[in-house]
Amino acid sequence: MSPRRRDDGLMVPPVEFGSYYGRAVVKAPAWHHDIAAYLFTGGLAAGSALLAAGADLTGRPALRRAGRSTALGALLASTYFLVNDLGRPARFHHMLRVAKPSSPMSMGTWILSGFGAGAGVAAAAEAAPLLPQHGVLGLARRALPPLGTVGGLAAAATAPALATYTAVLLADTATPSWHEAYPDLPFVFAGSAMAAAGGAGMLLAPTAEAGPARRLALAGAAVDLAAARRVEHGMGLVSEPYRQGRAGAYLRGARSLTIAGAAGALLGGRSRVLSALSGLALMGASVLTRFGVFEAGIESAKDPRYTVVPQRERLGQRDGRTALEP
Amino acid sequence: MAGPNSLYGPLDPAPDAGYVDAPPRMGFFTDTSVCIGCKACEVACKEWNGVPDDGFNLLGMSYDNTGGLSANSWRAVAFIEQPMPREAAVTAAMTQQGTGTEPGAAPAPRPEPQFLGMPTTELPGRREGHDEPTDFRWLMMSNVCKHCTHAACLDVCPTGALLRTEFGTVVVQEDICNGCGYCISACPYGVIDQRKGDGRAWKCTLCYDRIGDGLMPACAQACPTQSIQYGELDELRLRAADRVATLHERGETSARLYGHDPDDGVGGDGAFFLLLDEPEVYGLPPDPVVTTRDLPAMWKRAGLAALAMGAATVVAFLGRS
Amino acid sequence: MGVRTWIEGWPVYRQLTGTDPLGRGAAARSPHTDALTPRTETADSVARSVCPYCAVGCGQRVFVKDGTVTQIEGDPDSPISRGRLCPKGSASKSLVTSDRRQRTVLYRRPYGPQWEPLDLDTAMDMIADRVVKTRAQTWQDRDDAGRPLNRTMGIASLGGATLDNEENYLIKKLFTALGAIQIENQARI
Amino acid sequence: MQDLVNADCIIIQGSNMAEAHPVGFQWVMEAKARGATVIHVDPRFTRTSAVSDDFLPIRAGSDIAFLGGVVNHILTRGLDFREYVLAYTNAATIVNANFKDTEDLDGLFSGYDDETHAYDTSTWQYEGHEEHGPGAAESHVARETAAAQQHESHGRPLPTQTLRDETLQHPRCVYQILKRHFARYTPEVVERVCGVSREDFATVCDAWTRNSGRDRTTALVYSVGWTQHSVGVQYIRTGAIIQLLLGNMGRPGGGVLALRGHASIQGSTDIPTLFNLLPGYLPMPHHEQHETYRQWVDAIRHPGQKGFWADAGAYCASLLKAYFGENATADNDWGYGFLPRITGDHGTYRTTLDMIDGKVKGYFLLGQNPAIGSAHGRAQRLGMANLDWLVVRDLYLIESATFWKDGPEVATGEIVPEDCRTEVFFLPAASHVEKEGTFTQTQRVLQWREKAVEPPEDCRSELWFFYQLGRLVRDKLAGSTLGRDRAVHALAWTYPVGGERHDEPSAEAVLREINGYDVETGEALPGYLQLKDDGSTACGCWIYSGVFADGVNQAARRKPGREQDLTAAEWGWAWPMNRRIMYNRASADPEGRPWSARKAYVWWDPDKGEWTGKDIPDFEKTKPPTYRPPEDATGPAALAGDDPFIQQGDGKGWLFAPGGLIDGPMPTHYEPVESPVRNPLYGQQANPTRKVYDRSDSLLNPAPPEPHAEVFPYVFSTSRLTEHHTAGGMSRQLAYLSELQPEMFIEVSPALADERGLAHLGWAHVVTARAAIEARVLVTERMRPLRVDDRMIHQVWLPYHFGFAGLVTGDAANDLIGIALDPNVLIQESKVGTCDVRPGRRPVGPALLGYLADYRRRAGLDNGHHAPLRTVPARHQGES
Repeated sequence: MSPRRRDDGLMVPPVEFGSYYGRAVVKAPAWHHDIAAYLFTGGLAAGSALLAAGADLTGRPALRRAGRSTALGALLASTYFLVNDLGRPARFHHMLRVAKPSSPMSMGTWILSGFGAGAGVAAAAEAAPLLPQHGVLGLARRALPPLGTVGGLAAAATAPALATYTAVLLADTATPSWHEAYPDLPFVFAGSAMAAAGGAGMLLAPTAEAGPARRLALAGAAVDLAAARRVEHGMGLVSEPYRQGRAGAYLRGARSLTIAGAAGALLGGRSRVLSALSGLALMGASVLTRFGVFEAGIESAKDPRYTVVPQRERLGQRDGRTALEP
Repeated sequence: MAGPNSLYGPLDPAPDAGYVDAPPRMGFFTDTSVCIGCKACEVACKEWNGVPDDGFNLLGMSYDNTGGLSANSWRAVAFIEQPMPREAAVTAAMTQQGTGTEPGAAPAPRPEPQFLGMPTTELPGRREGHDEPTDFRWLMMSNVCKHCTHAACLDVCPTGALLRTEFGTVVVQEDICNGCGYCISACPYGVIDQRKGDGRAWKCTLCYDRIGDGLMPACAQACPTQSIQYGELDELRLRAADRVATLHERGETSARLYGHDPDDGVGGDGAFFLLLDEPEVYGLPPDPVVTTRDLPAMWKRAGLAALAMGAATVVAFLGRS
Repeated sequence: MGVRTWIEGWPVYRQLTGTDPLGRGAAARSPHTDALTPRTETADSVARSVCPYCAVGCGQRVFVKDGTVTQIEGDPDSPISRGRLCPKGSASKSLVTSDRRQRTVLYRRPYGPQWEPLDLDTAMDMIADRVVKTRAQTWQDRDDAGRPLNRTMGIASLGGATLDNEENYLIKKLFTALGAIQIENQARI
Repeated sequence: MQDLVNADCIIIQGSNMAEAHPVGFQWVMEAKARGATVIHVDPRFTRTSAVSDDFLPIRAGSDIAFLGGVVNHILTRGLDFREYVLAYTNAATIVNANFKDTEDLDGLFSGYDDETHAYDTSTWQYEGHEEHGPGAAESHVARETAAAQQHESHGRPLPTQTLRDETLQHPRCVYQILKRHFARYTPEVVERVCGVSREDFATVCDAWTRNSGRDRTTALVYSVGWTQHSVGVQYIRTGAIIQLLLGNMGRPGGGVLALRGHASIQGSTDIPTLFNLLPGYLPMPHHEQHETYRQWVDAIRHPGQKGFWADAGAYCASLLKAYFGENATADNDWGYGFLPRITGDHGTYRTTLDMIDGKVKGYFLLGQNPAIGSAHGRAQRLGMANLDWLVVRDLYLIESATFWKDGPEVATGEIVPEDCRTEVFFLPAASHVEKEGTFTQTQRVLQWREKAVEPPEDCRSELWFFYQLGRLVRDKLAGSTLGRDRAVHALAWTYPVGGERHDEPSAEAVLREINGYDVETGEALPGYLQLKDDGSTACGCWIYSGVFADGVNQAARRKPGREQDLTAAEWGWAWPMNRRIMYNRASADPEGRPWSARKAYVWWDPDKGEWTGKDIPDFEKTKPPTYRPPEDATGPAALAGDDPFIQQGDGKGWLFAPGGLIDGPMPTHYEPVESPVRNPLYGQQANPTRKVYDRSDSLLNPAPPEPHAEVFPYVFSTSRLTEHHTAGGMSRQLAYLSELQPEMFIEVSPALADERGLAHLGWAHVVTARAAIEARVLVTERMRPLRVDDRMIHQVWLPYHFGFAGLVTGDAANDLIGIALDPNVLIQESKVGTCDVRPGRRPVGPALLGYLADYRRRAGLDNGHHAPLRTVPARHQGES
């Protein structure tokens, strides 16, 4: 009965490595799914702001309106998720106590604040037509559109940073499968953001104006698929969590939806319905990608193998020993 | 004043954190070769810092019923029963009670809660004659926050709640922490932890209030055998080197230092150890590296991705329709 | 507070103007942190005591603030313990201040289903009555051979070994005068 | 304690010092750091073993065989410290011609009486002292009254002159007798009896002897792992014999260090709350032996004997003066007539059984928890459930206060609250920081505690409780003219009171009375040498006299250790006369010179003409080494200048004890009362003079040659964890300690886990004739089966801290333990017993009673059968 005996083979655990009663070495992230959701909404906001700005400059009012409102909605959702995930939500404003370049979250807070201001003004400008012709509000009615353009451009300027800093946010941890993925994660997130925003555009804007949205979505899908593949297969042991369990399922689902959505964007551009469906698929794909990456990281932190084995190998190479020689 | 080594490499952290004429860096040297596993450190710490209990769970990990460092255990004594050196300890029960982030989860559940704590070829009952006493070891180690030279928890904290003190130690400012949880996933040792119900992050402060008043940290003051030694880090490093030499002379060749080297992945620990086996056997990472070492590279990659995104957008608007 | 002090209290401002641009130390300190002082420093009084657990006799320092014990730690002056304590000794403050500690008299009447509160003086008087009564009932004056016994076999006592010498002295002195001889102690166990 | 750093080798046996005395253990670790060898001998691998140089697993209850082997190793190789042995021990003394050894009588010494199961010790005496040996009847009384405890401060009385053969060749000299007695304890025998390999054993013998002599010393450390046995006193005797033979007694880094387990357990015997003793180890008067004052005093001082014990008259008179003040006069023999008399065994276990029989009406529990902390817990609880009234004074609601509503017997239906008569008073006690007073720690050092705060609400000190109780009782009896109340009236019971409530008696005043004072002037006495037998001095405890010298509370001295040498003579106060190492005259050679520079401690300074050194000399300061007493001298004057053991009747260290011990002049291996094996050495299985209570509610598991021993095939032992204290009253109530060891568990070897199908962290239950308790299983290699007589003996271990009240709870290990006592001190054998171990949880409720009844039936105990004390040739030779 005793796994202590060598003869019954149980003596040796699956991968031979030392651990303390199999307990994790690093702590699994304490973050809840708010953060996974934020990864999506943040990306969506960023991409949409870019679309809106482009539409503004190229005279696509419907696409601009869709972009600006999506950006605002996603921004508000993001803020909610971020505050809700705090252990002490009432102290949200402490985020603005310091500005730490060494903290992606601190940088992100400032980026999000800047982006929020611009996106807010831009979205407000969409309300101009509703204002009266004359009087003080009349002035506002005439002043808002140009202000909106300025705000929109400001938001667009910070948007790429907003879409990609979240990759650094995850990578700048001791969570093995996140940290090791730092070279590719930003591209996964950028691609996912473009695809999602493009999808939103396809969903909300008339097909006549949605061309840029379709092209953005296609570009995003391509980048996303390419980068995700490197993350799921290119990092040896620590890629494993991206292929296993719930994380693996999410990411496989994401891939299928991305491909489907991209196909739709490529071929179904003329059809309002197909465009809408493809848009939804791409947004869904983006959601799944973010949750998949999030889950994979947590799993990698829970099992000491992903922490100990790579470090052993590193040591092994350094002192010219084989990694697992005890 | 911040310098080239602010994120990685040898560094005296207090001046780097803006302390003009800072006092000498203080730290712990935990010599596990004289630890008797009494856990006075755990209790003395809790009495002084008013840390809540960590739940009443028999873990079956030898005499370790704490299960590792957590928001409610700032010192935790590890127990490893070994028939001989360098046999890995595997599997154990998990704490059933939520008292902060789980100190760690067991791997794939095994058929029965069988003890693999001390693998051996034969059961003693079946052994012929008698085993040499030296065949069997019972290792004990009082684990604690490492107060890294390059502290990831401190680097990533977005509120400034985590603080480098003038003594070079790292503390959480409880009036500032808003429980964002970033520090928890950043720590390469799995030390700092979020307290359930409270929401904030907690860990060893090296008794900042006491040492500021010239007192010893509670755990070091209590430690009956001076397994936990407190003092100026430079002096402790010399003492530790001597101790290893002595042990090697006496044939205790498995003795080695952990976290003492300013050139290691975290720039050296403010709390370092003398171990009698590989670090992972005690639940320590064999070669920890502060995550922020790669931060510049990360920002670079993120920048590239951002540019790509901008470019893609422009391209998307070039075409007609 | 004025805008100026508010601005200067803002860590970001201190980062930009001070010695800690990365905001990891000097710039990020909070008022609470600057005000930290150990309880040992603010205590009203310190009593020099001895650990109540095992027989090593480790020295303890008992810090008191506003009439309550705020900290108990090893006494570095003790040549026996040199300021160190085991987990039990380190838990002495909990032992003394725990809210699980019973601080009032409880009484269980014969055949009673539960505890009842009782006033201390009444309890003492009742106990004295029972001592007198039991002693009278069970008194043995002489043995069969007429040799003096002067005792009662109706009253017994078992003491812990955490009693002070002075306490043991009075216990033995009183019981001896009362003729109670089954007076025992953990020392037998 | 600190002196351990002077040791070159430290042998720890019968003690888990690192876990039970962690802070004291710092001195062992420091000695080790300085190069000393540390060896741990114990049934299981503990936290002490973990940091020792060598660990030897030994079968519980076989220590005398092990130590006897060491004695044999020393004597057969002549490795003893001859000069020391000749001068300072009774090795050369000639013993009575009729003395017969266990080697001759198959496990019995000469003089065994089958009626009383006690020895007539006249044949054990030195040549020419025959008339001094107590007869069997007297020895019987001595056992009943645990008389050996009187000798804690000194050996048994004995005449001055003895016949000696300085060549040690005389066949009847102690040295030769000892050599013959231990000759059979060969390494092979040690291996057979203890399960210790010859190689391991050799390392210990070698380390011990190599590190003893002029230049080196070895310290021996033990705790209740030795005392709690039916042969406990002889365990310690064997250790003492080795330390005498190797010349380690009375020297720095040497000696036998008894680690006691409670803050003032030493004080509790010095100033006893024990039935058979009065303060300072004066015997409680016995109705036959001490009918008159003169008989009492003479029985102690033994007219014409050597040493300071000869002044007993002064100690006795002064104690009675302290008790009865001016009512103690020469005419009434200082009130000796007031004292109650003992008639036999009134020990705590006897008293418990008397409670069950309804003989005891009222019971005081003062910071003690017998429901969990005493052997045979069920008997304890059933006894308390049969009282008229019970007073429990403690900090927390312990099991002994709540047994009537949530004890195990309530579950089994043996105690029904509605039918339980016992009236219970729970009075909250003051904690150690809420009162002032002295503890006496394990090295006889008294340390004064200052009061930090007033006790809260109803909490009070014992000092308060007994002072006030005394006042109330005296008031209630004030009018009485009955003879029995004279002592109460006569009692000197006035003490100054203070504290916030103005009703707390002054502990300093009591300590002053303990120290003693001049009745005329009221001046505090400087020491016991000043005590008089004419009523001019009063002294509450003669050995503590000097603690208040010069009217100063010496126990309150706190000169920091770093400002003193290692002896730290100015920290607290040690009895006697602040001596830190007893018999330290032995640290110098007969001529008074240090044995070696390295081990210099106390020596004779010819120029000053006095003894001097690092400690207070435990010798008359100005008596030169050359002093030889005149023929007719008695008392201190009869001590020669080279008689270091000044409290011994002959001034020598006893390798052979002609008296004072009930079970023999030399240690002999007897099996524990409950043992799975037949005594491999003698026909006599267990201690033939042990104390047991032959009744059906105090059963003991059968041991060979009795049949059915196989029903309880395993050996169990119980002891402490660092994280808890005794019965848990001071630890299981605290979260910070409870979380560290949160559940009752049992440690078993992987082999036994296999054999019984026990799973790590699963449940198991342990069964004895008394009880069945359950615990979680810890499978660990720290438990090792041992091969004894080619048979595998499995040992299991349990902590005894758990009970049914507190933050964490569990079954009580003490419920398993039977009542079998050491004859010398009536301490129970709780360190070893036999049991059965089964997987799963125990039955609950009434089913448990049936389960136990079945075990008793199978063990042949259902008729209340007890094994005869003297082993009869077995009818059934059934056992393997």
